[in-house]
Amino acid sequence: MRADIPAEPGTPAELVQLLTPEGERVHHPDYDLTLADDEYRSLFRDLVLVRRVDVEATALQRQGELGLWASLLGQEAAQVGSGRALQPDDFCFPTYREHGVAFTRGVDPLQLLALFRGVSNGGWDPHEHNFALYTIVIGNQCLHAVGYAMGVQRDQADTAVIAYFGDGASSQGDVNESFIWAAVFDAPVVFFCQNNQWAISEPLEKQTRIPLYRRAAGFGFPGVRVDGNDVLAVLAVTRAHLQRAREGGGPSLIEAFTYRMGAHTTSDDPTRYRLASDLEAWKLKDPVERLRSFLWRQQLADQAFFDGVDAEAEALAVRLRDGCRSLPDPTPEQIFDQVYAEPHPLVAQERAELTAYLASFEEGHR
Amino acid sequence: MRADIPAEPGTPAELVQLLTPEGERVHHPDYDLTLADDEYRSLFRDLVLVRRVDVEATALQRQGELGLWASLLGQEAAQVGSGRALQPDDFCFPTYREHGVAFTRGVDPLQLLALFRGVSNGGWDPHEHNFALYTIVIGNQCLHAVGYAMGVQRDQADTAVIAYFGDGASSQGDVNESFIWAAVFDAPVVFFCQNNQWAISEPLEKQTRIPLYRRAAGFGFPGVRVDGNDVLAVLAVTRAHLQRAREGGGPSLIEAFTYRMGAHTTSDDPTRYRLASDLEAWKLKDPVERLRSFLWRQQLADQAFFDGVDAEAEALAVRLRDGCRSLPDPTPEQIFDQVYAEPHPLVAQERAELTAYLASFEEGHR
Amino acid sequence: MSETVTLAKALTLGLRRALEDDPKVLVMGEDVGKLGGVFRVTDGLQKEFGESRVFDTPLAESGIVGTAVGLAMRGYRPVVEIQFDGFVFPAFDQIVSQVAKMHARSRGDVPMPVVIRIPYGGGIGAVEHHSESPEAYFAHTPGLRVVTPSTPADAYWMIQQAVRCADPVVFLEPKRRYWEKAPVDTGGSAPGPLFAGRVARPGRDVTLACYGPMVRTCLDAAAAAQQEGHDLEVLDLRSLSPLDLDLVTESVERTHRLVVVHEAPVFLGLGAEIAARVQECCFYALEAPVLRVGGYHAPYPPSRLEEHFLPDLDRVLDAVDRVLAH
Amino acid sequence: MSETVTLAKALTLGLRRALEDDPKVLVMGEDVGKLGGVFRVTDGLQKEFGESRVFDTPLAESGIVGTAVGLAMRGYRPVVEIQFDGFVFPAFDQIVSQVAKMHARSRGDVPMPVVIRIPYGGGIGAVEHHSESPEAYFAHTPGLRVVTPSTPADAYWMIQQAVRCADPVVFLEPKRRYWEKAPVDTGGSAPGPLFAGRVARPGRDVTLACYGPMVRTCLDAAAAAQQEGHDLEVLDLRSLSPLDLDLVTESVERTHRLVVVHEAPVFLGLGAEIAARVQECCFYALEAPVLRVGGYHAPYPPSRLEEHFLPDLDRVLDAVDRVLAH
Ligand SMILES: Cc1ncc(C[n+]2csc(CCOP(=O)(O)OP(=O)(O)O)c2C)c(N)n1
Ligand SMILES: Cc1ncc(C[n+]2csc(CCOP(=O)(O)OP(=O)(O)O)c2C)c(N)n1
Ligand SMILES: [Mg+2]
Ligand SMILES: [Mg+2]
Repeated sequence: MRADIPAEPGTPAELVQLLTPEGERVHHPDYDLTLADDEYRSLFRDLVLVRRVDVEATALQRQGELGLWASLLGQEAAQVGSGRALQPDDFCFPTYREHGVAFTRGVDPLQLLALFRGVSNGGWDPHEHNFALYTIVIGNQCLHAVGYAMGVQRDQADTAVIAYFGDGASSQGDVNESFIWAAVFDAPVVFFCQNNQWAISEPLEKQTRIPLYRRAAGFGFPGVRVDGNDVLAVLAVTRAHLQRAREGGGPSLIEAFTYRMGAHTTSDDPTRYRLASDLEAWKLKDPVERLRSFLWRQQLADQAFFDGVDAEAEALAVRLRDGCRSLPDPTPEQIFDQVYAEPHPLVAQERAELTAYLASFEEGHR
Repeated sequence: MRADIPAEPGTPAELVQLLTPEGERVHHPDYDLTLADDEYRSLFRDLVLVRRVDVEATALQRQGELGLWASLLGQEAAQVGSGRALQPDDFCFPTYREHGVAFTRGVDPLQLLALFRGVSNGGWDPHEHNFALYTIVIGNQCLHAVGYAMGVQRDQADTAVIAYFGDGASSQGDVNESFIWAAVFDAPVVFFCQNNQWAISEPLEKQTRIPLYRRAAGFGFPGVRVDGNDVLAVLAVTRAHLQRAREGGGPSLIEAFTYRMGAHTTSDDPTRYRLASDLEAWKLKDPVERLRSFLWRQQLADQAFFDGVDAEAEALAVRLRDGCRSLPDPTPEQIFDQVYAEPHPLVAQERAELTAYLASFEEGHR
Repeated sequence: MSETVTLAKALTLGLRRALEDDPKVLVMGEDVGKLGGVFRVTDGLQKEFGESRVFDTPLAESGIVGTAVGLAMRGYRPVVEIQFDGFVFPAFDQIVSQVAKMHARSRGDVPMPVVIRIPYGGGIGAVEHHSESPEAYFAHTPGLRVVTPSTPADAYWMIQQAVRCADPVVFLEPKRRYWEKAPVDTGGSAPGPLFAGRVARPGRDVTLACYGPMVRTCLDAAAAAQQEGHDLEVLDLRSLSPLDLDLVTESVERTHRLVVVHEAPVFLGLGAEIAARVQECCFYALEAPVLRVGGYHAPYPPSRLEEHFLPDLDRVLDAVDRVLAH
Repeated sequence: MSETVTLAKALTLGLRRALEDDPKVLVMGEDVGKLGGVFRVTDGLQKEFGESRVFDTPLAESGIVGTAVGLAMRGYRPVVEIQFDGFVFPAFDQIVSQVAKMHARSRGDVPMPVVIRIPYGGGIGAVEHHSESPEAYFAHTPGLRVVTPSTPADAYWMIQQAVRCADPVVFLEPKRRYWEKAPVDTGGSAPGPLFAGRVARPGRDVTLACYGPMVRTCLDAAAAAQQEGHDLEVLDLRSLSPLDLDLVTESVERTHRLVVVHEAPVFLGLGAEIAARVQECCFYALEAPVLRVGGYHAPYPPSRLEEHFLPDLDRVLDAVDRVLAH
């Protein structure tokens, strides 16, 4: 392991934090945030609901209802904080793990389940939510984000774009090219790296020898590292950088320093490559508990509120469970339906052949 | 154009220089060089010969003897300085313009002409000269260089690797990935960027908004900008960084700030996109004249020496001219000869068919 | 409104009209601005339409195609230029994983009206990586459309149709024919659909199916064969995906003999698919096996050998002799 | 020394022996170290051979293949793992522009003994980009060799032969068959050459040519056809480039009927080349057109549809019925 990657998130000067792991509000010279009481509560609600979605989806996968699930456990604050920083018109390019961001964009979690159940390769209309489809090929979406932002520039719209990616993704050519393009065209894009410190089994030092936020300086735009388990700090920092982008200040990179509490996906077995003690240490920094402590300390919420949120989460879970099981399977013809927007003879022919072939079974020809 | 790319090479602190454009020797706190008198002369000889190769090749292209030529005019110091910094065992990965480096590695310029004449896609044995084949697909070779350097590490050899690329190439995914790999594996590689300020018709600001040498810091290794028209500075800086690599210090990036005095290639017409006045300004920084002045000033060489070098250059030109014209065309069967190292039935069949087909003409069957 | 122009100039005119017709159309790539592209196909367009619609990009093909995807998502219609065939591969991932799949995976919500222009093929004495024929890679990829003009008139109309197409189109430009001139009627609208082939020369004895740079070669071969009393039909496929199979089978039903010609390596080149389909559809009509004339199973050779690598009149006629011998 | 192991385990054993036999052999890729790869094919190898010979790389496929090129130039024999089929495309440029051409352009001075392992194909209920069949892209590329085992025994030997091959080999692993078990005789040396197919089941009525994941499917189809009185011959091609054409033509000369089966889209899939060659070589022997059963011209669908996308026993038999109807 390289000596110069700090195992700890960094010096206080390096890491923006507004809420300590104990739930104490601290101040930062560059970023601050003033929220109404109900905004604090509503952030908490989102964190809890998003976690509940994740837990339920994991359970559904175990029960065989989903083919796979990529858990966001531990990354709720990074996702809710950044998602809530977006304006409705802002456009968002996720990876495959941004269930929390999706939630803040109004995407029904059931649509996420549809994807992981294998009934769809997409799931929602990107334009309805200003939230692109999940991208599985690591890094591809960062270039899409910059292109979209170049379109925004041409439209002279008051809109920012956010591109999500992981610590592992930072090694891909596409991600680095997207930095170059954004810098050269001064595109209104925020690159939001959730550094959860793992790319499947590979720890951060397989991707970089210095903190990732410093990558930005080499391309000529600002980079900042925020405590990714601190929803307030993430919200404040993301808001500031989105606003900067909207005002023509160009791109920036936010590294949300966090930790993947679960497995990479339900197919993964992290005991093969990491220490249980690591996980224990990070449990003390839990993003949900942190905000809960704050709400208690500041008397911004009472037991009734917490119970209400839990009940809401439970109701959501029930809806997802039932909804997932009754998601209709796509019909075989859907293989062909949208391959092209305009007619295509080969697709039409193959579609007709499959229909006839399937009919031959129904007619009992076989 | 972005305000923050300096049109000038940079502050003195930013640009390493050991010889002013007027040929005056200056000192730099971090890099110095002491050469024997004949070493200075030999550098000058290389500069002149390399330029002569280039001029002759351009002429041969005009006469239809070459399909294309990519001139290095203006970049002689960057190439000779860095090439002469290499130890025999060091391995070099060029682009398609490193004729000066090739010269320092003992590659016969005639072999370069063979490539541009279209009698070969390669031209020399990379292992004989520790000089890889030219790479045309922008950026590919930087990854090869890192891989080679990873092999050097495994061999525990006292060897460094140098990867050449251009300012335009700095935008390619491969080049940025090579930075990541080199940093992560601490590979003994020096990235040598000849920033000649143009990628065909595109000026530097289409690729970056800050000086390129600063890219390295974002990946966690040192970057330095050297006056690319100052052969002494280039030699000193490259030597230092190669030595650092050999000693286990890991990668570094050298940006040689220079200027493409000619067209991109003989197919290009730079009058369409750049000002003649720019060129005039750079003529005052000519790398060959600079060293000539120094030799005169310091009385390191006399007229007889200069005449001798000119005569040698002329002889070389004559040899190239004659040699180029009499380069044998490859035989059609060579299309198939080395496609695979081991036998391949389809290639064998196609080869036999072509032979038979060609024979059918000779036998007068057609 | 008929002008006699080169194929390259016809493309310029077609692109200009596409830019005029739709403000969402953008032209982007390496050196497409001031320089007008290394082949001058975009010459003058930046001057006329401004730097926001016609612009130079950083030197990174994945970036070019990847940002085009984003621009398309924002409602633009990017026409990207890949400088040479051999340089499309850094963009291959974005093309096959994103451009080709986006419409299907979004169930139609996100169309991808992106045109990827690629000068392709050999014959201009170029250095390595400048003479590739990558069409089969794209044609094998569901979700893409692949077309290639062979005449100035087709170039002029097909580029406009490609820009208007709601699907992604890989637009292959036969670079060795850039300088060939012919009259182009720039009035009215496109004479026919984009995804259909045409009979370039009617004939009775053997069908030659070809496209792009090989159309001229096959027409020359047909003229030569005429002297020897053979009447060859030449089909210019124009669209490689979808393939205008009806055109081919209709012709083969008449001639009973087919030779497919392209520059790309024969092994898994377009000729393979055409042969496979024709032997299936015209099993009883064929009087000889479908033969293929194409590049060899070898990297494109140094230019001094390209005349041996590229199918020429003689190699086409040799195959014609062979199908006629059956 | 016969062990009954899964195909995945057979690969592990084969790789281990390759690492033992030659100190220049390296294994590299994403998660191949501690984790042993997402399919555990490299399980235990890092522990046994150390981090310098078996190592995790940054998450960048072009980087993986590009550095493998450099390592090969330095005299190593890198075996790189691409995690899934859909993630080979970022490396496509290095593969077609560098790996495939290096030996030819250097006129033999720079061999490229690189093995690119790719788990490929569908059938495991995976999400997008995890079920691709990219073999035609590689087989169309001169300079590459492409092979794919279908049994544990072949997996064990073929991976070792691929590592020893002086040329670059794209080594496609049928991921849905990773967990199928069979005895492997690990003693002695490889029972046959790497670049040859084999008769997986002899038969007289129709030839089924297939490879990788489809071999099991075709054997099942043959067993079912047997019940109906049809005796099918199943050819496991094993090598897709070069193609063992003699094996196919010899079989077709006997059966007079051929069906080619693969998961990749039919259009320009391997079946196209096989059909094209067989109709040429066996023009008079064929009693029916060569038919192809394969994927559709559509992106790989969501997993709940894959059973309809993938050729199965019924679709194979349907094609058999059709060739027999001629
Ligand atoms: C191009 C590509 N290569 C490999 C993979 C397989 N893969 C899926 S996720 C992953 C690790 C990603 O790590 P990171 O970017 O840190 O994101 P995280 O999963 O931690 O959220 C890998 C290697 C992929 N999806 N795409
Ligand atoms: C991948 C790729 N894309 C495009 C090209 C075409 N091309 C050749 S040289 C060049 C410009 C290179 O500029 P730079 O890296 O600055 O090197 P220079 O030519 O100035 O030495 C371009 C775009 C190429 N060779 N490879
Ligand atoms: Mg991660
Ligand atoms: Mg340059």
